[in-house]
Amino acid sequence: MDFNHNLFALMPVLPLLGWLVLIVWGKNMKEPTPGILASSLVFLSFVLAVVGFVQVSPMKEPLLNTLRWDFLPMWVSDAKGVLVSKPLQFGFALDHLSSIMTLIITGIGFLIHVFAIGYMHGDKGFSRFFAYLNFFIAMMLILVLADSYPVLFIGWEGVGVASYLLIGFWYTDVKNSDAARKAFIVNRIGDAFLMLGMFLLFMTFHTLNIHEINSSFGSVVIPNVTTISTGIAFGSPPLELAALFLLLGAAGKSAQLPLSTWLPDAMAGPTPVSALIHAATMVTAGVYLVARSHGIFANAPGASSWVMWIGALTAVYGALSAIAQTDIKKILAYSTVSQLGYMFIAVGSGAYWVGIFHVATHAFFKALLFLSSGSVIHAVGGEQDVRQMGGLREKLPTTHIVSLIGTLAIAGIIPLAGFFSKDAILSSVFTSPFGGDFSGYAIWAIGLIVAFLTAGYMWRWYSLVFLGTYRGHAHPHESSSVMTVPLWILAALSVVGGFIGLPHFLGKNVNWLEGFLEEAAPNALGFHEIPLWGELILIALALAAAVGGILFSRWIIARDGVNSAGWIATRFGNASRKALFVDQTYDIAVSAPAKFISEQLELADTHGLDRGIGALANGTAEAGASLSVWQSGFVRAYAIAVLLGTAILVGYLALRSFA
Amino acid sequence: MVETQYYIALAAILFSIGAVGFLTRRSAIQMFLCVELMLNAANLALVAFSRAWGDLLAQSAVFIILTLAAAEVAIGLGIIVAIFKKRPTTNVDVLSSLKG
Amino acid sequence: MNFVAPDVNYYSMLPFITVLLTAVFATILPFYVSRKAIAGLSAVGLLVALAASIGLWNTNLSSFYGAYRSDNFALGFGIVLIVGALIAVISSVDVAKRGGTMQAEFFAILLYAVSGTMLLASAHDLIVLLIGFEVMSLGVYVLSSFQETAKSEEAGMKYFLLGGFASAILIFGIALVFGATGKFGLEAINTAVLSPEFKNSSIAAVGALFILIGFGFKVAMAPFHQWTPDVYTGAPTVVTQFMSVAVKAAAFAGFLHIFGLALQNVSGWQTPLQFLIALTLMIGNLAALRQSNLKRMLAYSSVAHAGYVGLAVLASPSQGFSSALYYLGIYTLMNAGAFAVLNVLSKDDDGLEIESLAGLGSSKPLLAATLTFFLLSLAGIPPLGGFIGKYLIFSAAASSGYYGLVILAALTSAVSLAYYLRPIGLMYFRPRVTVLPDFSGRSTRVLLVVCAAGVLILGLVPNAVYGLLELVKK
Amino acid sequence: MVVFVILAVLAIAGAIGTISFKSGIYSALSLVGTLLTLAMMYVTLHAQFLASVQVMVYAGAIMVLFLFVIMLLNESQMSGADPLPWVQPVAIAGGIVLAAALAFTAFQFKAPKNLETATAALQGGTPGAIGETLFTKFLLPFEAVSILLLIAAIGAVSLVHRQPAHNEALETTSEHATDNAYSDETSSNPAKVVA
Repeated sequence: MDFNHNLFALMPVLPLLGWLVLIVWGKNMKEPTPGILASSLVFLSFVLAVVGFVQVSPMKEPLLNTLRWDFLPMWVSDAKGVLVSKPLQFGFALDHLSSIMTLIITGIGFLIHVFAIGYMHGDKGFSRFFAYLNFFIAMMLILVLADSYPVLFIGWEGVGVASYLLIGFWYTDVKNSDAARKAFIVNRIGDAFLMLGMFLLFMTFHTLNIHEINSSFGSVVIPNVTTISTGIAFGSPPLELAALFLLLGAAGKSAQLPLSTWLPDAMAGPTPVSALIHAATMVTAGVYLVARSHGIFANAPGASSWVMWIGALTAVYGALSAIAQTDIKKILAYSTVSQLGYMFIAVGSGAYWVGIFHVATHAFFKALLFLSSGSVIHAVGGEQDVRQMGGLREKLPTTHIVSLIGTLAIAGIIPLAGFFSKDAILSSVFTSPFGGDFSGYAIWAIGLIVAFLTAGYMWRWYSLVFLGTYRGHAHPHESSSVMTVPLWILAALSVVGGFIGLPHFLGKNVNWLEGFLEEAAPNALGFHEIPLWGELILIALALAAAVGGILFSRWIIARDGVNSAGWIATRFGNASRKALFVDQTYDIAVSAPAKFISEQLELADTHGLDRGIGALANGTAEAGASLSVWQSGFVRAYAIAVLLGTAILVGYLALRSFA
Repeated sequence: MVETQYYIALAAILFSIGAVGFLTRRSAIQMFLCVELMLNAANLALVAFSRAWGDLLAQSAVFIILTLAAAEVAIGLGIIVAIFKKRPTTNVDVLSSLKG
Repeated sequence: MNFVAPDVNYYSMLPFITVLLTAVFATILPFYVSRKAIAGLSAVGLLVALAASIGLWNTNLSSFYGAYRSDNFALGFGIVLIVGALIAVISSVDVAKRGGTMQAEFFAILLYAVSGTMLLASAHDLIVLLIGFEVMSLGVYVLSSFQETAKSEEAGMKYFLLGGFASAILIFGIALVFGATGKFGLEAINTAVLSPEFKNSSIAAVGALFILIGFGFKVAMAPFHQWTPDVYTGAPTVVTQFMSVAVKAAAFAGFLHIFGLALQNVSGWQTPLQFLIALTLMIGNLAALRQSNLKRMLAYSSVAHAGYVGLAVLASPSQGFSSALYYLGIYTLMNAGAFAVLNVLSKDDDGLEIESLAGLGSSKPLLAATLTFFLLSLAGIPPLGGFIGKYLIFSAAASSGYYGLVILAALTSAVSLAYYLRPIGLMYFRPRVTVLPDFSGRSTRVLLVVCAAGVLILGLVPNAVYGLLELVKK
Repeated sequence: MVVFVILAVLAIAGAIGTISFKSGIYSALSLVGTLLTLAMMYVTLHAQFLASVQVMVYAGAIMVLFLFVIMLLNESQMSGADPLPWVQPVAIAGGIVLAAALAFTAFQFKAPKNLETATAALQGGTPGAIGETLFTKFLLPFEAVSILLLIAAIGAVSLVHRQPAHNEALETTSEHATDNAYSDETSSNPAKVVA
């Protein structure tokens, strides 16, 4: 083994070390030592990620591998059908795809760590916070470096634990720990499906090594793949089913419908957490999972079109929800849900590099926006209601500039990062081989509408916070440089980040990212070709949607004033019948069930003895009551269950032998 | 000679009677008597099967089960008496504070 | 009359005999020495038996014409049982001040019960198995009613009456299986079932069903589980700890032996068992959600875990046996560990309100951290052992084709997180409300750390141990 | 067949008596009746040794113990209304289903051997024949059952020797006062506390 080539395996070890040190000795450290320690360890990981990136980039055989020990026992039938043991090894692998992810995680992670040194200043749990953050980085790195699904699953659950701990970080508020629990449990439901997907994959491929599975598609002909022409095509049933299970797992982690309700609540955590976990990294794990399993999804067109549709619906849902929010972080949270939907559209269309492209650009500008919000919240004394802000342009000049950059980037204004990735998504779904012609165009149209809405609500966010006059009562002041420097770096990335994936018409080899990921996450076969003028029209439309969104939003705000408490309910509703219709649909189709489920989950937490049962569905409350009637404490009531159980089972056997 | 089936059917009936009695009696002692009845039904079945197979093992097993029943009785009556010291009733319905 | 000399090989029974002799000493010696010494003696005896079990590994000895076997399966279960008993003995020492369970006979009866469980795990003969089952049961009946409190007595009485009822059903089942096959030996029964002369399949099926019910009762499968929460709550906590791990493990050993070796080719019990498992998974997890007492919540959680291990009984023996053994080994560490924490934190044997755990994370970091470990492992969060155990069992059941049940098990296990997380959230996310007593002495603290380390190691390097188990049954 | 029918009717009558008499004594006496009929049935099944054991151990010893306890506790009637009135009809219905299903299964039994030859192999179930089996092929159960008796004896003793959950003060006093574990602290403690 070449030590240099296995250096990358230290990446998760360093922050894990930091976690251990901070958990054990953190209490004795003086601020800001824990923050500096944690940040520097993450920075070292970032250096390792860069080294790994440099090693991987020129490689054609794009895999660095580290194997440690026989991890999971597994049985495989050999040629004679005899079960033989073939243990799965606990291994890390670095390829182009995971290299990109490690750069994002450690890079953004480092910036957010630094920001948090300032943001968490004076907090009682300062060292605890950095311990959790380090733990999160370690788990996230395990997730992306894993070379097999079970190892990935460890990281997958680990980030869930970290997210749970961090959402509930400010535990004095009961709401926070409820939100933490809800997030973990909803995630776990997705995880259960991921596990089932793993079983199915093992049964189909006799291995759980991701790279073996992906490469097996080159040699093994999977039966029953109908040719992809029109309408919905299906791969072999176990493959489709496994892909669907993986999709559900991914949907839980990435807050896609119907498992999306937890993410907005998760904003209860400290803002750096929202930026790091619930915008930049953890929530993109679902997208990563689909891209990582590209072999499976590329050969499961049915599941892939599901991915696209779920993504599209989530994108609309998130965008519509974001319009009406008044909490500075909730707007961004719903925006994240919406953008994650965008990424799902990309990976569902079979253009895996595009999904990762958007993961990267989104990480830049969304982390930037969240950290700016943090800076704003910090400045105005903890106020989070945008109606109590405004006019912060002069008072927080730095924050204002970077926020504007972030807003324009996410809105998709040329030449900022968001423009390129969004355009890549729209054009890839337009030409996608999956889902047939209709789906492709329909989702493209939805994407365009979402782009319009995104620009609209983000402009609203920006102008309510920074334009006009200050409506609150605090004395805003600019944050310290430990907080503003990360903002500048992220802003710079948001400006230039898009150039790693320039559109095709600019030249053959200008798209660096697609070429880079060609081996690790190749596109699915069968994208349509569109002519240059078609591509230009698509780009023009996307740009028009973004600009239109901003202008529309400006017009509404100019007309209605910044105090838009009843913005969507009354004025906007009166102004546009069409929007009113969407609003109602949103209420009926999305908000009500989402609210219902979240209420049930909250009921589970708050209702003392009856807790929990209500969590699952309305009817289970009665089931709970009948359970306690059943468990009445009387011996004879228990014995009758035994007798009846026996009688029914024996009766069943007797009847069966009759037949 | 009477066929084995009849013995087994008789054992089945005795077993079921014991099971019903276990549920309908409220006194711990009487419930316990019903368990003894069920054990005897099992013994009868074993003895009948022993004859059907011509195998003395089953009869030896009955001998073991008899001992087992005796041990169970020692413990069971011990528990009943111990509880009776504090609560002068063998009514099991009184013992229903643990529930839910 | 040609007298056949009995085939006796005491060497193969070394762990069993060690435990038995320790039990006898623990019966006699209290006349002369203090009970601390008895506790020490019991621990030493168990450790010797542990060493003997390890020493016999891979020797595959048998005795009494194969009625008693020390194959790796039995030895593995023996180790699990001894560890479970050892944890109970160590936990009992620190709470002696609380009273009730440190009566001298406690150790004697506990050790007899352990010998019963070991007999149950090693027996390859229905009657021997039955005796082991009864020795274990009688011991536990007495232990449950060991305290002179209303709750303990109620627990003992309920357990005894229902247990006697279930035993009678089990014995009737054994009679029917003998009637169908003419054999008591487990392998002999399977041979008889497979032979062309086998004609009593319906009798065998009903017999199998009755045995299923008897064991289903003992391992707490719904709808035969109802005694579990009551008895687990009422019995002294140390006894509950022992019952929830050792008794369950031993009952599963017998369960697996009978259905994996003797009755695997009898049809008719598989479908009912699937229903029982499905019911168990749902009831155990749903009911645990609504508990406010940690002891009772753990009782329902142990019902739910019976459902998970039940999947291993359905799976083919080649995978089912070893995965169940591995799971129960981890389960012993994590569940007994959780009970050990509960034990030292409660002021009496009525358990602990979950609410009162609030703020434990800062006031008693070690206890809170280990409890968190155990609960997360019980919930099946990787990389802790509980996850690997579940994974192995689920994959064993899935490869035998029980997809529906595996999906149900995975979903219910996701739901189970809700109740496992609640104590954790309270410990770390809420300020302290109640001041809890802390009975933990050094031995318990060491025990907790060892258990937590075991849970972690079995999760991180599963193959190191599991590799040894893979050959427990061909 | 006639003998069988008579014995069967007697056994069932005894069983029904056991479960329907309100009084514990009558109930136990009915069970004794059933046990004795079963003993006679064992004789017809060529299990002489078991028949005598059944009479001596079961009807003789175990049931006497039962009667002894019933009379000791001297409880005449269950007081109060049945809190679970629904159990009885459900139990009877369940019992009938169980009995029917089991009896149905019983008649599906196909004799594995010729009954005459099989019976001959039993050697009448004499003590000698049983003893030989017990000490050779059945030695392990025979030895193991002694553990059962041991635990039963110790368990029964400890049940009457239980101590109440008591507080720490009493406990520490007793730790100092006694050096063997079997000493009965519950009774001796108050005196020592006073002393």
